[in-house]
Amino acid sequence: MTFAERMLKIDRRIIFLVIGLCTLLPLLYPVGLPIKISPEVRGVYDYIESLPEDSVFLLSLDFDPASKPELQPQSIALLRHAFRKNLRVIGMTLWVSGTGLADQIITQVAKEMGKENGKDYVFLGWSPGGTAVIINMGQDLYGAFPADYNGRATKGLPVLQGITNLRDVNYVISLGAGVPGVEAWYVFGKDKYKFELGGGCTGVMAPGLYPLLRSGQINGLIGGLRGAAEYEGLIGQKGKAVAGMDAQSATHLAIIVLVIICNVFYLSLRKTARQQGQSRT
Amino acid sequence: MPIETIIGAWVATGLTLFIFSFLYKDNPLFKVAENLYVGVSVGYTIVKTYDTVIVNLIWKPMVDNKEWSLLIPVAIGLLMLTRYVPKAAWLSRYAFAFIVGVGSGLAIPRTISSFILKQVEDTVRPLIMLVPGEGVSFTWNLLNPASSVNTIIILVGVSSVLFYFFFSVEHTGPGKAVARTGILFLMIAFGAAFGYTVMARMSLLIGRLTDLIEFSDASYGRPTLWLLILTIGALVVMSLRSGSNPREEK
Amino acid sequence: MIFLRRQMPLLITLITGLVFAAQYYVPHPASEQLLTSVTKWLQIIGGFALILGVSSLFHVHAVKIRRKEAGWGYSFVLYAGMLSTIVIGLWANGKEAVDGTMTAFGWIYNYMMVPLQGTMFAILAFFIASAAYRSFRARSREAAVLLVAAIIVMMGRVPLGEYVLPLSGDVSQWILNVLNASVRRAILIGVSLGTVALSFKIIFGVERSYLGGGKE
Amino acid sequence: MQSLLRSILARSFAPLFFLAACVIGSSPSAVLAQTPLSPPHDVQVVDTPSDGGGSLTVIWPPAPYDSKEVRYQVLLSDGKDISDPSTFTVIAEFPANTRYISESKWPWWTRPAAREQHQFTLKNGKGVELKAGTAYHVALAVVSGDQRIFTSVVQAIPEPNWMNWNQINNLFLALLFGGIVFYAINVAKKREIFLRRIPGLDAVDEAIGRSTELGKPILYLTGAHDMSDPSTIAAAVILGRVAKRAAGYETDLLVPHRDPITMAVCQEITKQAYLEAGKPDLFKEDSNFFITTDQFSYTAAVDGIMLRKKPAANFFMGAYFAESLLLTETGASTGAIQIAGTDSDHQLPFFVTTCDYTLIGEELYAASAYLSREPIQVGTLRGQDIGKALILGVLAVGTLLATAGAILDTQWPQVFLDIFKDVK
Repeated sequence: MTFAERMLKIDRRIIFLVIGLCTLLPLLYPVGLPIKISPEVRGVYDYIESLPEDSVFLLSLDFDPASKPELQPQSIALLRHAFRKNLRVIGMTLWVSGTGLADQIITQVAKEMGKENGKDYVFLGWSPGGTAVIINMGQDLYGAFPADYNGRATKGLPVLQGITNLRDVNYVISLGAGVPGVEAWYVFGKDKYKFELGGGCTGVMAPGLYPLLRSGQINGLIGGLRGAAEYEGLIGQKGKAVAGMDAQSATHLAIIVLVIICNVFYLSLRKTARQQGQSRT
Repeated sequence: MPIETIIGAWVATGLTLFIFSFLYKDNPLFKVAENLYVGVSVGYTIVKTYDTVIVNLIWKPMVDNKEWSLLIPVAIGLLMLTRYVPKAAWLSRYAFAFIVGVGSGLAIPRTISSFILKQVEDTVRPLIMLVPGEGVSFTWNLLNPASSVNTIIILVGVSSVLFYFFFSVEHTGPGKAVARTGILFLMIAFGAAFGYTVMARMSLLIGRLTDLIEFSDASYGRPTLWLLILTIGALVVMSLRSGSNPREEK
Repeated sequence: MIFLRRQMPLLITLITGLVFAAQYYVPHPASEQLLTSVTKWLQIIGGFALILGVSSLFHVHAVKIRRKEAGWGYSFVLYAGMLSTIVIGLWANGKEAVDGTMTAFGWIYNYMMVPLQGTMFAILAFFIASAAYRSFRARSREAAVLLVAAIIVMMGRVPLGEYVLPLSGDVSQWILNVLNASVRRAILIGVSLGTVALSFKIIFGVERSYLGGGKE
Repeated sequence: MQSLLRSILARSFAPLFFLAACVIGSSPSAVLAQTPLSPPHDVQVVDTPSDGGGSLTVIWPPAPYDSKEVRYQVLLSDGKDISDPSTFTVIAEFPANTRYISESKWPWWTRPAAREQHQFTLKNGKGVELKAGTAYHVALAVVSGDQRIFTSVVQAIPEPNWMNWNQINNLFLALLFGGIVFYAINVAKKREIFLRRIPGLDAVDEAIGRSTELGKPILYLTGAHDMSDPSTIAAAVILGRVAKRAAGYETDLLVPHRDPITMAVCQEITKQAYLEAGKPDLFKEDSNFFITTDQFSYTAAVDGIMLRKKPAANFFMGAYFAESLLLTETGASTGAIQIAGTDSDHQLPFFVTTCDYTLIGEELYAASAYLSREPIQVGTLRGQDIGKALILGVLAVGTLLATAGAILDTQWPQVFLDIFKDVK
């Protein structure tokens, strides 16, 4: 077996080790490279920036703990921005296993910004049915969520004053890790109830949402940890996402180098194979 | 620091390391953690469903607002559960028929308007722009997705990929060229998705490692360190044992 | 009897399907009221469907334990995890936190469910790297195209990549915004046609596999 | 008829107004400060068509003074004094050169007046509450500097409607496409329909052949979903083909399942395949087996099978999620030939990179229809093809017309383009 062959069949656990180290070292010794802002993320930021005080902002945290590292920083940055702009914030989730996480995120940011539950914001919790929940909220918000996460009746809450359904909501952002997520909020929500919609999602989902972004069905897209880092940069409050970007840089470069090495070996092998083939005939 | 936080840190660290041990190979530690995961998440779903559906959506509206019509969905839901009674299992079909019927009905017009009309509408654009006062012009700016050159590229991409998934004609002659263009576009999109996904997966790892770093702190009693040693020790012992086991398959 | 078992469900699908497809085009308050009620029902039925989904798991593992099949001990772990979560959860009224203080249910969620689920998916980070190393080879023209697109997007998405190769940011933006968007759009249109076709087939009883078991 | 006449009149007079404005001076507002304004004389207030009631639409002709310095106000009576517009509440105020019908989304078939006319829709919310069946009084005011003049008061009643005519194109396309699909299924029942051969199927045969040469088993997965998902059905159909070949070559087949019902169905299919291959004695009941419904337990178990039994060919058909890479990466490490087929587009990149051949998206259905020749499957595929052909046609014709419209600066191409727009 030649050196190239041996390198191509390397035990994958060695690669696992390289990746582990490339993630760990920058986390322990951060560098802090600058991050450029993309127009997709700016779309969301600018729209929230343009909303007048007391506008209604609905954030649907449609993810579970598996996507926490990507979508928690996004939700924190968005909530900080919305609270800073004194918007009325409605939080909810369509993913049952994300309920506890969503509650934690909202409570934590609200506390940090000195906001009061019921007056400045409300967390509606989770309800089953996925897309049916969106339609029902579009028809009658109080039918879909008769009580909030804490069991208080939603009717009569000061933060929900003047809101009967999704038509009265100014801006909805769905932070989606899969189905139901951003697409469902368009098809079963915005299509009929005509609120403005923005999207945030994991890196896996992001490429699939570009057609909706192009056609204006969503007015901005925050994609993965990079998107979260950009948003943290925009609101000038750096958090977990910016901190993680160095590790991202290291692992990405490591993978790129691995791919290039692999191809060099592969092409050199193919070349020798071809030469041998020629000499034999 | 409260005692439950410290215990929590130890439990979380232990479970995290057990699952990571799968990277070495499938082993009992991983299996315990994994089955616990399934059990806990199923339990969590059941509790949340009870709290939301039975308490908030059924009981309270019926008792407080006398919404007796809610008994209809309850009946449909119960019909669904007849699946477990072999003799009455056919009754569950009524429930599925209802859900699937409503779901299909809701889907047809919404899919057409959101994903067919909207997408076609945005693809059909004039290839040249009419700038007021300057007349028609062809814009070359690649970075502006709405520029003329990008409009053409999008049109070519959409058409060729649609054609690639066309099964009624053989891909020969000019069709072959179009289908090949389609496959090249597809490969670029897959490559881009792969590249983007790398970041998604790495983020997950970063998230877990951040927790492990936090839990290596002395205030928690350094669970990361001790449990790491323990996990590796257990793996070594287990591999030694199975190594001496003659029944091991080749 | 056969009518009740076979035709009746198909009739229900036909009627509900047609009514709710038509509802979209009818703005009258009566039709809106119908939609409001039925979506509320669907939420409740969705809860029962969840129970149905998890209970099959319940059953499978119960059988494993009873028959003492290989690895039944793990099923036991699963059961213990599930039952204790349910008991503690009901005791805490299904709340992870009350006024910002964590309940026992919240503890299980934060220190067991979150790390377990998070780590399960974090394993993928290692696998994607090894897949990139071992499978990303320029075997053909198509594979080469895929490889180059992936590398550019990887470069363009991280700050270090943009620092080393400043053009990569803009190029990856263009790939995502134009090339990727056009492909995804075509796929979306194709999939939507498929969805509409399937919905029509379901409504008119041509496709009935959802009723469970093709045979009676 | 009347509205048609009015629209023709408005269309022919609009340029005149424009000319007049130009003649008066380059900056109309400078002149307007001195000349008294005349209010729009032909204000119409109608029930907004195609809605659920609770909305009125105000339409009025453009005026020569339309510019951003002059403003229109929409006034609604609170019911006390319906004759004096100055007591009415101001609902909206906007520059006089905005709110033209041409800016609104109405398609040509529901447009209430000519494109040059102004329009404003009074809706519920923000201090307005319109009830269906009640009469309301609406007026307009023109404001320029400190001048404020009123139009006459118009009465209108909002009514709920039974049809949203703006969406009639959606209904038309739904019926058209539904009709095409059923027509194609009917044709397929009567005669053979041509389907092109999917190249991936050759790869399937090749992989089975190689397994036989090496004397190793074949591993076949049917995906994460149950039998109600089209991708699982397709996976089961292709399993029939693979099982038949495997029976012919007397190669072992392993089919681990995630869904008990799918397992039962696949067992039948496998049995049938062995029967057709003339080797019913070789069929093993336990070649199809159930593991667990959980994503990662299943994945870990299948990975274990791959590492222990080292199958020479792995097939991944059906729907997959994050587990795809864990499966194919392990499969690749054992050196198996891997063939995938899935419609889960988010996982396709991983299958494409790690497998030797991948049936992409609808190719999976096509492969299954090609193999089964079942009229419903073949007909649906043909129906979808016709749908795609129609869309390709619309893209081509639409782009040509839109470009022509841009070059000639005309509106008539909209007659076609509006049909393929989502206008609500």
